[in-house]
Formats: sequence, C-alpha cells, structure tokens
Amino acid sequence: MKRQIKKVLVANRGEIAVRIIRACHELGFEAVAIFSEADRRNPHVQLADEAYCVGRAASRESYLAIDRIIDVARSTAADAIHPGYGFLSENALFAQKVLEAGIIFVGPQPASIRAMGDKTEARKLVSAAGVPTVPGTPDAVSDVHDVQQFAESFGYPLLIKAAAGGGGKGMRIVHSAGELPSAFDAAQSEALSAFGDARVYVEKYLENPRHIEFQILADTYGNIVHLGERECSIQRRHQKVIEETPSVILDDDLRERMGAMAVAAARASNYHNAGTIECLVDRDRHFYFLEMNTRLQVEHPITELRTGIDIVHQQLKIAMGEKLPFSQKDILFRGHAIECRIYAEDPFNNFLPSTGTIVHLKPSQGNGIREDRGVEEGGEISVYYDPMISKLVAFGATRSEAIAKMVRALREYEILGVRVNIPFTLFVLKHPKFLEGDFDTHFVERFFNPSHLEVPSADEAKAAALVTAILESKMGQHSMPQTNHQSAGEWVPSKWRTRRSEIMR
Amino acid sequence: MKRQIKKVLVANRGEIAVRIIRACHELGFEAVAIFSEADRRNPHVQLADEAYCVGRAASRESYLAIDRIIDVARSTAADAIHPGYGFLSENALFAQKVLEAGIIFVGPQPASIRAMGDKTEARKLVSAAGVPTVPGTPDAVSDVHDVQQFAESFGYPLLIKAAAGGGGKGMRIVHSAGELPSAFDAAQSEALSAFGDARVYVEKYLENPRHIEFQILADTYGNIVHLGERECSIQRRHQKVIEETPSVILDDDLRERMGAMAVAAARASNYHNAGTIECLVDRDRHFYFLEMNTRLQVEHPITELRTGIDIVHQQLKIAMGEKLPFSQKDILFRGHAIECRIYAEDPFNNFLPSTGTIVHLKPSQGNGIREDRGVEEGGEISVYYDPMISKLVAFGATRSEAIAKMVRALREYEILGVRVNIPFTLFVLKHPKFLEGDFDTHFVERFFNPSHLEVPSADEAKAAALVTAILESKMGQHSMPQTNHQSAGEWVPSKWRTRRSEIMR
Amino acid sequence: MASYYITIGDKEHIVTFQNGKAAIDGSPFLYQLEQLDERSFVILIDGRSRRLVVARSAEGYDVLVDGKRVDVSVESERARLLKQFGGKRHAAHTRMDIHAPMPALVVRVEVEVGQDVKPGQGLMILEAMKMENELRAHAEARVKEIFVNKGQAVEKGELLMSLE
Amino acid sequence: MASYYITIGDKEHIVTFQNGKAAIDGSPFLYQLEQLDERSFVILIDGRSRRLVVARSAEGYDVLVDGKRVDVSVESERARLLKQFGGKRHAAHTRMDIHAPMPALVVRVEVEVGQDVKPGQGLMILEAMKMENELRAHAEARVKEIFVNKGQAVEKGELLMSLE
Repeated sequence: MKRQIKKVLVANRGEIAVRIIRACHELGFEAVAIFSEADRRNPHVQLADEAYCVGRAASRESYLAIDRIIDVARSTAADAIHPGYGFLSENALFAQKVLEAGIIFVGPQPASIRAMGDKTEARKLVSAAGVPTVPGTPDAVSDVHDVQQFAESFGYPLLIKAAAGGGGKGMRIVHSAGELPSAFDAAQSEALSAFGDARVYVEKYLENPRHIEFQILADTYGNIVHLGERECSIQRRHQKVIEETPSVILDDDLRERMGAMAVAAARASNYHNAGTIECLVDRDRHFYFLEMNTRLQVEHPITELRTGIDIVHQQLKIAMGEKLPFSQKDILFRGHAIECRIYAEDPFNNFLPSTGTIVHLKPSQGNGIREDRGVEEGGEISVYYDPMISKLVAFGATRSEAIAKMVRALREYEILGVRVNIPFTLFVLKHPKFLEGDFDTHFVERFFNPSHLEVPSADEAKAAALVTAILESKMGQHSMPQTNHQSAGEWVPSKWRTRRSEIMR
Repeated sequence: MKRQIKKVLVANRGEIAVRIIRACHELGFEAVAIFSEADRRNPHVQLADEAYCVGRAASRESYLAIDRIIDVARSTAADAIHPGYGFLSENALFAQKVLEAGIIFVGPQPASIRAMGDKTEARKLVSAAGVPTVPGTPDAVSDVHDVQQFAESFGYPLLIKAAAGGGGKGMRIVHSAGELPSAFDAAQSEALSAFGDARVYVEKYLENPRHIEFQILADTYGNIVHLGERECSIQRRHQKVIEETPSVILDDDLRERMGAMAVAAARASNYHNAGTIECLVDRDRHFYFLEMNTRLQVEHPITELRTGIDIVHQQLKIAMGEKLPFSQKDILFRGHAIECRIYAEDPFNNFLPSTGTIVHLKPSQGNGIREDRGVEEGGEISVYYDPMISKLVAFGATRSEAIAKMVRALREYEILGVRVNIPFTLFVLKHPKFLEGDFDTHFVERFFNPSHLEVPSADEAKAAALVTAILESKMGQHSMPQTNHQSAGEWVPSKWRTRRSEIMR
Repeated sequence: MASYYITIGDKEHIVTFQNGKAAIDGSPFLYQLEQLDERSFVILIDGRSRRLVVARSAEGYDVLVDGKRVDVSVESERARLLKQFGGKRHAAHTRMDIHAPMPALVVRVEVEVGQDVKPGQGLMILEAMKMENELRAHAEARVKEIFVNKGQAVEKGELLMSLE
Repeated sequence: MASYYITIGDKEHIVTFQNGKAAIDGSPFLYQLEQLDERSFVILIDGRSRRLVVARSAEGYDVLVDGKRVDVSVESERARLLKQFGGKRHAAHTRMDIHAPMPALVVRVEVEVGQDVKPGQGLMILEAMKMENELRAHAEARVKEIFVNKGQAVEKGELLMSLE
C-alpha cells in the first residue's frame, strides 16, 4: 500500500538526527525535530523545519518519552516517525504506539522488533531458517547451575550476555569454572540496572573472532537485498571504533553465502525496512549469527559509499510503500570505505571521557571524505548523551587508498576544548597488523599502549613554544578562548599528567 | 621509466592547490606551496609542509613567475611540480624549463601542450586522426577578408576565437556580415591584451549546441582510457557554472563513440597524464572536437565521484612512470554527479563581482556532498584572482537524487561578507528545462531573470526583522562582525539597489 | 515601549517591545531565541525553527535567514523622528561622486570633463576579477572632474570622477 | 630581554626575545607569523609551514600544532623568580581533595572514613557517558571525609572525598 509522506518527526538527536533531516529535505519532506532542554541550541534543532522541546536533559525524560514524542507528531500532523538508532529505535512498544496513532513508523513492524529484540528467541527463529548460530543456551537462564551444565557440554570460555540489551552492558567472558559464580551475578545485576531485565543467556565464546555484519534492505512486498558486509572488529570495550567495507577476509563465495544468510534471517522475521545482521567469523571463516539490529546502524555510511545507495532515502521510500528500485544483481559494489568514530575521550589517559565546550572545530574536507556530525564549534559535549562527536568516513578505489585518505583527513581534523580519540584511530590505521588485515576483536587490548600514540615532533613543540611565548609577551591573555576541559590538574596540584592516569581508569 | 616522487611543488593557489596538497599527503609525498604576498594566510599555505613567497599579488609577479617558481623547486629539492589549472598549467615553456631543471612535470610533455595550445594546429592534428571538428579556418587569420571568404562558404553565424587562449577572452559571435569588421578588431585586441598574441581563428558557430567534454588518462606506456563525459552547457558569459555527469543526451553508443574519439585525439598528440577533450554536440547529436585542455580540469570532481577514481592520484602516479592500474573495461561508471561553482558575484545585481572579507562561512555536509574550497571564514576575496569560492559537488544514485542533494546542500550553505551566486544555481537546478535535461549553452541568457530568484518568505523576513530589532534594542552594535562588501551605497547616497544595477553592468 | 522600523526589500515592518513581549506590525509574537555565537542565532516561532546569521553592513545588517540573504535596515523611533525633522538637508546634493566599487584597473575612460551625459551612458570601464565592468550614469549630469587615467590601478572606494 | 619558560610534555624550552629577535633554548629563530583569527595562526620557520590553534586552559595553553594536541605551560622569568622564593609554601599540603572530573553518578563508594588506602586502590566508581570509571588513590593516605553517597548525581568539580 502506497502512502505519501509529507512530514517526518525525527525522534533522535545528534548526527543521526541531522542525517535523517537532510534526507527528508532531499525527498521534499518537512522535518520535525524534538529536543531536550540540554539540546535547544543543537544542529538538529537548527536544521529542522519545526522543533519542539520534549523534556529535560536525561534521556528518559525526553528522547525516551514515548507519549510526549507521539503527541508532538500528532499535533504537528507528522505522517511518519524515524527513530534513528539508540533511544527508541528498537522499542517494539514505541513502534506499536506510533502505528496505533495512525503514523508511519520508519522501520520494521513491532513483531519483527520483538522477535529480534529477545536474543534467545532471535537465535531460535533464525536457526529454524537454517542460519548458523553460536552454540548457546536455547533459553534465558537465571540459575548458575544451568550455565555449569552448558559449560560441561561446550567447555570454556563462555560468554554471558543480557537477553534484553546490547552495547556491552551485562556482558561477561568466563574463562574457567572458578570465575563463573561472580561473573554470573555481576552480569545479571548489570542487565537489571541497564535494561530492567535481569535475564541473561550463555553461549560458547569464540576466541579471536571477527565481528562482521551485513546490511539488508527489505521492502513491504517481500523483496530483500543485502548491501554487503561491514568489518567491525576494531572495538574498544565492546564499542566499535573503526569499521570498513569490504572485509579483507571475505571472498566472493563467502560474501554470497553470508549475504544469503542475512537475507534468510531477515525473511525469518518477516522483516521490512533497513536492518543489520551481526555475525562472528572465526579463524576458519565459519560464521555465526549473533543478533539482528532492527534499525539504521551507526556505521551505515561506509555501505552507502561502497554501493552508491542512500540507505536513509530507501528507508523512507520503503516506509511509503515503494518497491525497492533494484534487485540484488543491480547493486554495484565498488571501492573501499572506512569509518572512524571520533569520541570525546582521551587516549593518552585511559580513554577518560571528556566533557566541555568545543571551543574550536575545523573538520576535514577533500575527495573521498564524508563527515556526519551533530555538534558544532561552540557546542557542548555533556554527560547526558553518547560522547561521539563525529563519524569521519573515507572512500578510496582500494583499501590502501581509503586508509591513506582517512589518515590524511584525521591529521587535518582540529578539535580543542575536549580531548578526542583521533591519535588512537591513527595508531590503529598505521599499525602493521591492521594494514595487513590480520586482526580480530581483541586487536585493541592486544596491541594498544598509549606510548605508541604519536606526539608532536621536537620542531612542532618548538613552534608551539614560540607561539605561546609570543602570545604571553604581546597579546595579553584576555582575548583567548578558554577550554573548560576538565583536567586532573584540578584535583591534585602538580605532576598532573602522571597522576591523572593513576587516579582515573 | 619509474622515478619515485618524494616532494611536490604545487604551482598554484586556492582550492586546486589544496586539492593537490591533500593528494600528495595521501600518497606520502611532502608538498611545497608557493604564495603571493596577498595569499600568505591562505589555506594552501597552512596545509603545505613548506611554503615560500614568490612575489607580489599580481599573478604575473608571482604565480606566473616561471623562473622564481623553478628556483623554489630546486632549493627545496622538490622532485616534481604540479601546475594545477590556469596560471602556468598550459604553458609549454614552463613545462620545458621544469624538465630542463631535472624536475618531473605533472602533466603532458611540452610538445603535447604546444600541439594542443594552438587551437588551429590542434584541429588539424586531430582531424588527421579522424576526429570530427567544427568547420573552420585551417589557420589563424589576421585579415578580415579571409573571414569574409570563410563566411561565403559556410554562412553565418560565425565564431571568432583567440588562437592562444580560453575562458571567453577574445571571443566574438558574428551574426551578419555587417557586424564582422568591428567584432574582428575587438577579438584581436582582446586576444592581444589577454595572451600577448593577437591571432584569432574563425569557425562555424553552432546554434544551441551542448558543451560536452571527455576526461582521459594516459600513462607513459601508450595506455589511454576515458573516464566518461561531463555535460558543461550551463554557462554564463562562457564561464561554466554547473557541470554534471553523465549527460542526459548521451546513450551508451554515443558515449562509446565519443570516448573513442577522445582517446584518438589524445593519442594524436602523444599525450601523457590527465587531459580533457572539449566538444560541441548539436541537436542531431553530431559531435565536434573543440579543443583539448592539457591539464587537470576545474570540474574533475564529478568524474571522480562517478568513477571512484582519484584523478590527481593518477596524475602523480603517471608522472612517476607507473602504468594505469585499470583498462577501459575495468572502469565502473555508477550514479550521477553534479558540480556547482560558487562564485563571489551578485545574481540579483547583474552578477556584479563581489570582493571583501568572508565574515561567515558555514559549509554543507552530508551524504553525497563533497566540497573543494580554498578559502575560509576570515579570508579575502580579492580582485587579483578568480572569484570562485567553492566547488560544491553532489552525488546521487540517479540524476534526480543528485539534484535533490545539491539543492539541499546549497540551501544549507551560508556565506556572509561577499555576495554569492547560490540563488542563481538554485534557479537553474529548479528550472523545468534543466530538470528535463532540455538545455544548451544558451540556457542562462534564454531563461534567467533576476526576478526568478528565490527571496525569503514573509515569515522568514519577519524572523529577520525580529532578530535585528532585538539586537538593536539589547546588544548594542559593537560586538557584531561587519561586512565590508562594497555596496553601491558608497557611490550614491540613496536608492542604492536600483541605482547599482544602472550604474554597473 | 520601544519601536523599531525595519526595512527588508521594499517592505517595512514595525517591531515593538513592551513589557518583555514583542509584536511585529501590531501582531504579538512568541519566540524562543538562542544565540549560538557572536553572529548566529536559532529562533523558534510557533515551533518553526530558523537559523539566522547577522553581520553589520554599511546600511544596517546583512542577514541570512535559513541560508537566504537579505539586507535589513533598522531605525529606532527616535532616529526616525530626528530624520523627519532634519531629513531635508540631504536632498540638496547636486554634485555626485563616483567611487571605485572594488580594486580594479581602469581600462578606458569614456567621457571627458565638461561632457553632458545621459542616464545609462557609459562613463568608464574597469577590469576586476578578469571581467570588464562598465560604470554608467544614472541621471543626466555633466562631468565635472576626472581623477584617474586609463591603465591606472585604483583601490576600492577611490574617487574616480565627479558629476554635477 | 624577556624570557619565557615553556613546558611541553617533560621538556622545558626557554624562549627569549631581544631587539625584536627570538631565540629558543639559545638558538636564534627566524619566523613569519600570521594570525588567522582569535585563536588560529600559521607560522613559517625556515620555510616549514605549521598551523597552530591556541586556547587558554587551566594550566596554560591547549595547543594544536598541525593537528596534534599539546599542553603548554608558560612562566615568565619574573613569575619563576617569585615561585623560587615562595614555592616551598605549596609543598606542605598534606590534605588532598578529590573532586568529580565530570558530571556523573556515584555508582559505589569503595572506602570508609578512617580507612587507610594504598596507591592504586579504588576509592569510588562514577558513571558518566554510559561508562563506569574508578577513582583511585595515587599515594598512601587515610580517608578523612566522604561528601557523597551511592546513587547521588554530582556536578563537575564537586568535592567527593578528602584524603590526608
């Protein structure tokens, strides 16, 4: 059934809200932004046609306030809601209420969200469709004895995961029977506090796996295509930092088999719209379904650059009841794309989160460089939301060209006011193992040490010394903008660089 | 013969110098900038590894100072010089002197530049290779009687063009015998003052032609490929404003024939490196070779987006003696790309050139948008150089998607301090004839009228009124940055908007 | 109550502030205004969001509203009253000075001192940014004095010619 | 002659200005400096071009040199002399206050008042930006006072605990 969209409420903030608002404008739709009291100056508010405050800074009082958001959609006569990622994007109740309000939900049906939202149920569902999964408990477990029993069959190491959540919360790796009881308790309590649901499940832990996911698009007529894989193994504390496509370990045959698996998994849940099937791939290139993310993914831009397909445009068109304008064989994969997530955290200092005002921001440009960003110079990185400042994406005809462009763009990127992880991403991009493509999800813990981070050369330091001395001597200090980045110098009076790393982990 | 480059002197300024410096960094080369006294604060100076002043603001004392530039290359041990476009890029003497200094010239051999630089000789050369040309005088003419003789054979209208130059200088269209003598004199004197060479040639003037050009790449082993066409018919006063690829009037057959023609033209001049074959295509889709630009072209980015090939990387690799890494059949054309050149000129006011300080510049970002720019907020648009501020480029899976992205990006683009032609580009991109693809090089003169330009709505005007009233009432006026855009208010005391257009054409 | 007369294009708006409330052309107006930096603002009026960038110009303000540029001139009520009483003074000007609109090269002077010119008649050709531009008279006048010669480089604002 | 002691990382540089000439660590230095805006500069030293962005920080300056960030602290000669005479005063501090490094939620307090702590021992866990971070002691000390409780939201800079 076709239904024209004229106005879209974007139930999100930051870069993804900006991304979606732009797509709306390109398709001729008006865009309605919502914002919390902390975000009234933010780019997504500036860019939208209409903008409404939905509550206080804390997410649950604003970006998670289902009824208030639907009220705004109703009162502005928005005919669709795009949830972005995070927040309410995988909340089946929200999707349900949106539909009940007579509004298009730009995403899958509530039943599909529900089916994939429970990790245990999802595994059962796709297993039945012939998709390989990691050996694990078929149901959520609440008794540590069930876990011990599982371990007797499949051995250690094991992974305990929250049934409800994602992002590393409630996740524990258990290497031996002795560690199990405390790890099980900890995982349960973390799951409870993070998701309000203490259930966990247990699975065989694959050592040295690669995290590889497939993007799919499904229209409402049963047409499903995949847009190839994304290699997401470069993670820190289960948080993706660098993603690329294609993966160096996939050949055409494996890509075709995994693509077919991804399409089968989507079909099993009667899936509509954009979704991502996350897999682990072991050293022998066996792959296992991990979970399906029933929403737009943070790292979708690399797929857009490699396929030339605008995924958000397609999401909105699918939501209007349009058929996919291409079949699998029409999709031309070309070149290589990489994304670096620029986070407000200090790689010299144990990745200490960094908050404050961005007093200076000069992004990179140039051939092959795309940036998705939802904050600008003068903006705040606050404690309330995700500390991601920017997604920098590079395209090249080859992997080495894409890496070279990314390195160049990262070196040009300038931010002052908060510390950022750019030196860390440069460390990864220049590491021989990364350049060879020989890495897995343990890359960071195995190879990273702050002493490997690049620091200014002696000549660069001298230039800094000269300019600051000139400033002191000539200009006075009054006209300089001041950073309010919190440094440990405020806690202990001296030698702060050393002490900060001791005090804060 | 292979020869590794380690350091490249970029003999240019502005966006193209920035573009080339970035490519050098991506390939691991150091980049040396040159600058005039007017440009010491410019981005290309900031971005380069080394930078040297080569003279005063006027181009002939700096960016055209051949010996000074070669001296800088020698003293910095640069092993290559990239000339960009304009300035010395098509100066065979410069290329010759660079080679004589033992330095690689990133471009064709001096003989190829010379062969294509003389338009008359170039036509003879490619004609002999079977490339169709517009009927014209075989040699440069200096006597008006020769022109009259030509007109007797081929009829009016005629086009008189400078033998040495480009860019509309020394160019006259003659519609009847009566106009001929004065037009001939004017073309000669303009050619003399612009190029130091009064010679002109005459050709049949095609009415309603489209300007379509082909990008080629040729290595030093005789391998030549074309990267498809660029449609450049949207021009104002012979200056390209909007370019796109592919052209709506080319089908695969015509593209293949024109591509073969472009390769043949390049081969006829024993061409190396990147070059562009400019053609006219008439209503019956007959095509005629116009000229070959023996350098990187302003509008090369649209080809890069459609092919995924970085042309400047390839230029540098060809210059090092590498073979092309692809053959014609490896080139995957995909999607549609458009470029808008943002000029400092006022479309509301007869495109009056606008100089001054850019007090505010906020570029567009987002999926499919690329920007090549060589000036930043706080920078000057001066009278000395080209008034192009930026090249905004949009990619989409289809022509309409590319146009939609471009319109969105243009609407987001903010510049204050100088007037820019953004409203004009929006006029073109929304014109039904443009959207239908039904246009030729006369589009602007035929359809443009300043009254078609979009102006703020009543509500937008009210928002502006409110904010300025608040500023007047609350803030005082001292903290506001002031534009120094030259308005006619300084010439005549009142009614300046009307009068300006009367006074200045 | 404070009133401001705001001219945008050929429209004049009256903005009044009274007891912390704003009205435009008599209609009250609710808004939320956030200043983003020294020149950028986001304003919400009835939920409509607009970005504004404001710089001072010779005539008032150079404003971008959602990317569209407008010239805005502002007069306070007081300034307007002063002008109404004293405004006639300016009307007596008969001499008109022609200044260079930008740094340029004088390509040709098309008139001579003492020559009568008609509206639209070319006075001088300047070359700037690779383009030739003709200065034309906008009213009947006589050339009183010419201050520059062919081939001369002139700075922005430099006096070129006076008419009377 | 004016001298400035500039500390970058673990290196100290002395920059001196005399008769309009600069020297670093005794070696004279020729440079061309252009200020681009209130915080950005381009400097040419022996032809090498570098972009610098400078902001004031609590300790001195936060500087980007060609995109690489460094903390720079600057002391004038006069300030250094004053400090040499009076510097001992600060060394007598025995009490140490622990402040919140950012707005956060107190997840757990791991010590009690009166407890002796060793270097590296965890004192308190804060959650900020979806991540838990442990504050640890950096020296032997005794917990003197604890000002916050589990579950409490704290503002940046808020006093959490004092050690002695």
